[in-house]
Amino acid sequence: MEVQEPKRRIPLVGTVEGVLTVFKHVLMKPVTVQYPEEKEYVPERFRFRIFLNLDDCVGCTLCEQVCPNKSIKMETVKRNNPRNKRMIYPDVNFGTCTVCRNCQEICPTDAIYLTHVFETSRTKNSFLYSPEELAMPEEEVKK
Amino acid sequence: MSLLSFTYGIFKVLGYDLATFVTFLIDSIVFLLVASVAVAGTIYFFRKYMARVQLRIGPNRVGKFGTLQLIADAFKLFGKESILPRLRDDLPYKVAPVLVFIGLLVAFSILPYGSLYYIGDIFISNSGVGIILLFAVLAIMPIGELLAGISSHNKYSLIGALRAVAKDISFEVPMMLSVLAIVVMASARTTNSLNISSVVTSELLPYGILEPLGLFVFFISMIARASYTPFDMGESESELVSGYSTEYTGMRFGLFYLGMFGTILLGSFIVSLFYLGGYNGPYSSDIGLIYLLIKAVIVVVISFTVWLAMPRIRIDKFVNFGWKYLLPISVINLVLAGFLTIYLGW
Amino acid sequence: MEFQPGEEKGKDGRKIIKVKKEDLLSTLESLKKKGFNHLSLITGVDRKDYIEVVYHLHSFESNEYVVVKTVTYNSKVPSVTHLWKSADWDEREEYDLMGIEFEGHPDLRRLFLPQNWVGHPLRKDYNMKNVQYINMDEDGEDYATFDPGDGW
Amino acid sequence: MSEWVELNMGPQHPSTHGVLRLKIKVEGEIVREVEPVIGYLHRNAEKLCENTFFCDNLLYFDRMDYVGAPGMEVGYLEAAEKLLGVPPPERAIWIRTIMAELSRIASHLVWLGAYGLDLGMLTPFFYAFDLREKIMTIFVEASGSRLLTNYCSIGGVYQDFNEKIVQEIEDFINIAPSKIEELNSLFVKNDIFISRTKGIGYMSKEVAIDYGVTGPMLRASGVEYDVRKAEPYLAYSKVNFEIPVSSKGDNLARFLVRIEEMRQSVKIISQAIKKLPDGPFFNPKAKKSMMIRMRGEGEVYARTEASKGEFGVYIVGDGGVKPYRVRVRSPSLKNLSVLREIGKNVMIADLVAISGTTDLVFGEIDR
Amino acid sequence: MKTGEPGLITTTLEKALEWGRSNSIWPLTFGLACCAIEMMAVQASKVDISRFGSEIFRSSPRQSDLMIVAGTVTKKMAPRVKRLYDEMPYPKYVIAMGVCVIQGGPYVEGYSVVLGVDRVIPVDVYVPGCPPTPEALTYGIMTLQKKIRGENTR
Repeated sequence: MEVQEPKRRIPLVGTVEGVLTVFKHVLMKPVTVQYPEEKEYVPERFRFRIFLNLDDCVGCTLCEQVCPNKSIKMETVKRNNPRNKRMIYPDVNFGTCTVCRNCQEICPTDAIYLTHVFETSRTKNSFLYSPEELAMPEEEVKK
Repeated sequence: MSLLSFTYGIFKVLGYDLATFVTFLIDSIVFLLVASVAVAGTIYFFRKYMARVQLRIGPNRVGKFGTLQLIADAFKLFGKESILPRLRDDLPYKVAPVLVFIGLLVAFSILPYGSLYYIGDIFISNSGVGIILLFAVLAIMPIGELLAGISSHNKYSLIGALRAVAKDISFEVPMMLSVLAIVVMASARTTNSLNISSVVTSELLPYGILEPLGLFVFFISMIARASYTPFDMGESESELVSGYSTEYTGMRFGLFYLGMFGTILLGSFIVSLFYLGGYNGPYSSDIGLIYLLIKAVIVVVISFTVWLAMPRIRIDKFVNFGWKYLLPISVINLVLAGFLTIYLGW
Repeated sequence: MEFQPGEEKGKDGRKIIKVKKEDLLSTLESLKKKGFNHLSLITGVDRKDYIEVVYHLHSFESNEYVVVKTVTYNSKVPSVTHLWKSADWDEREEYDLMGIEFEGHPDLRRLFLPQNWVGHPLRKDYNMKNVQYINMDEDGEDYATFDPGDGW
Repeated sequence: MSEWVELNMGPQHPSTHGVLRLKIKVEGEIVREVEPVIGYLHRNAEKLCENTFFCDNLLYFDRMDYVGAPGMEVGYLEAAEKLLGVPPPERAIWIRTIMAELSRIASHLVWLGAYGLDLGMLTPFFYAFDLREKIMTIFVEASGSRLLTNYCSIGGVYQDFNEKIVQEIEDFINIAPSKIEELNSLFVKNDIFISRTKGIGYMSKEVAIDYGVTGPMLRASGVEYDVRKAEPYLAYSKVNFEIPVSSKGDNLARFLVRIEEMRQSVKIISQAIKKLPDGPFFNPKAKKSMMIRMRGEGEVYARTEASKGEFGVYIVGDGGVKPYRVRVRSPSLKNLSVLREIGKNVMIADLVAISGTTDLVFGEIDR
Repeated sequence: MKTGEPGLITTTLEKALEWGRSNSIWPLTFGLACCAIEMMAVQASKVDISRFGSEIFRSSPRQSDLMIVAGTVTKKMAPRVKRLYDEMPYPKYVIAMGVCVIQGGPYVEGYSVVLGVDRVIPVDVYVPGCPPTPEALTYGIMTLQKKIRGENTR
């Protein structure tokens, strides 16, 4: 299919039409969602920060293996959990985590999962979250 | 009655010499402040208008509706480090932004702004050769741009300055010719056809209706003078980073920035004075200032919409356009104006 | 596995022509004459003791696809820039990352990495532990400095 | 003989769309020589792919053409699934078709907005991004991520389309044609835009073929070639669409071809969403626990029509869980290399306009 | 009042400057990779960074206050990033956007990637994510505003 070039018209007419098309948008409603005040609807599958359910984790190290950029390392935490005999839990380095959700996919007990929390900015380059911190809400994680 | 005599009336008790001095001093300061605020208001209006055209909201965090945004910008620009290029030409580099801004302010002070109830006619200088003075002052600004571009010792700045000059040369002549047509038309009705206020007062039917060609040429020239899209080849952001102002920081850049928007405001004042009937309005002549402001705002809105909707023209095409189209059109316009004036007596 | 010249069909159904390095240019020339005017891709595969060079050719007229394969033991292959201009950057890239020297290339410089980068990263024996710094000289051109210590 | 001035555009320059560096020699305003310098975003994707599982490699492909990530995923999976022997089920094929076409529109919209900025038009950028935001909503609804979706996975897709996604895609189909029309009219009606693009940056058919140019740039030079027709993959043989071609070969032709491609993509999506079959969306052979155990041997080359052109992936496997060698044929690299030819003897402003129509994405060029 | 203590006028001026700086952050048009598209989305209508007075993206480093390092910094690019940072006038701020810039992200094992832009230039705010959503970057800019005003930040 050959694309057609626009027909030659009287000079300036089309230009004025274009200017009017732009001007027309003044009357339309802005589409802006004012972020901090107005919270937008977040889709169910939206994924950002990783959370960990300490009680469900069985320490199988599958998430460590599947993580493509080695953001997940297993760490020993002294904690009374009968299902996790080896007492190893994942810690996540958010400085390299690409939220690819492979860990969530492969986790046999759904202990590690991604959530909607995205307000994770820091003024320091310290993003290594220990297993306990992974279970905390974002506001309480202070470094 | 005028602004000057109004102020003089207030300070009459001080005696003639002192009162005259104080009058001019106070009027100048007030005028400077008003002009700066008006230019800042234009920038704020542009940012809000641009946001609305682009389905956004625009600045709204500082003050009600973001009205203090420009003050925040000014504070920031004042507080910025001033970086001077090592290989600059010192004097021109420092003078250039000031030239642009001063030229703008002087041009503002030449225009008449109509009258308002008690104050009377508002003007600072009502020179007998106002039109010549106005365009002489307007011709200072490109010198500032050229100096800025050459003295920065930056290739982008240099190309930007050369483009700006090429652009200026190609629209100055048509612009002057179309203004000359105004003078020709006004000369039939007023004895002092070089005085801006008498030209505007004689303009009972707006000259824009009598000389649509002149309006077209002049409007395009004003866009080119203010150098925004489609004629912003001098500082074309996507090609030359920032053109002649690439190397400027802080308040020096702020002066260029103010100068650009100030020229838009000035241009819309001049267009509405010369072509849209200025402060002449249908009812009372006491609110001439309001008429003028309304017309100026309309022209400003048109200018901004053109800015936001147009791509940038190529410099050689613009030079062609200037010499091959604008110049003949303005000559035809001049001839037509003479014809209308002499034979039809309009 | 010994390299044998000949034809075969690949896993994806494409015709693969295996040629010796000496016959490469003549094969490609004759293919170009047959209408394969689009050189899609040049690939080097490091098989540890030799390097496989794979050419993907395509003809717009007959919509045919053919893969030409050759091997080189001294990482030198004749350049095909005179046949297809698109080979220019492909060969530079393969020289940069794989270390194949294309003999007769007009301007064989590194494409992605700085000019004096040490080693060719896509080789299997490239040591990823060696850290190289990059700096700029006065003209704004990059040069690499080799540093086995900790780096960026 | 006047002197040529060397001018260095980039790597940080508003018109270079990322980190392109153009070393140009100008004579006054006229560009006499262009030498693109690339590699400022060389992120070693090909090397890293060799050290990662087949399933994880999608990560690096997402980040190649980041403005249209699903299109890249499709390209990789075409090759990887042949190598691993896990073909996707019918429903996944159709879902991937929809995602690939959406990503083509998203990519062209980014290009359209950026091209407006290149020419100095401030506003179309915002309208284009406004429309693109609708696609991003679909992406985030389907995959959970806006830009780098990581949606397709080996043997199918990550999660099924639900009612809401189908509804949003239908909404998008309803509004998209009128919005595209409006965007198009903002450009082509404008006399200055026509003067900036018509007859500028002419590329002949022979030059295009010689330099290996593909995609919209090739079609704008008069070669009616599209991998979707020439070697159909996914569900493209089962939908009706046309290949836009132009014989003019200038900036305007490239512009119009891309606009027309967006329209055709909307057409494909509207057909695909009607034909979307029921059934599984995942090949059971590639289930979760198999993710890191899939092995592949042999070599496979698969090519797809990404938004920039022919995107080829060549994977060599040695029977391990990781690929032995991955080679990517990036369309933008070839499209950029022709700039040396068509960017000569034009003005600086035209160079910007020409490099705008090549639609560069550096994640894909430098990899 | 002892010498050396800031006086009333100085503190007021300082406060005013901080207020101005925090509300008028002009970013540099500097996109490196994937995150640049989200940076453009921040500028676009849906999120609209202009509400915070930051919509003026200056393309000359001389006129910008904020450098959003959006995308992987490779070793070839790092000297340029440094040079651009040096060209910016004080006070200048840097936001590291995306995990590539923070610690290398998915390319952490690559041979030509700088593992964190803070090895080249000082960084004020780190915004993790790959890429961070426009809202997340807006949150980062708000964090930077808080930092400029001297409020508590994490």
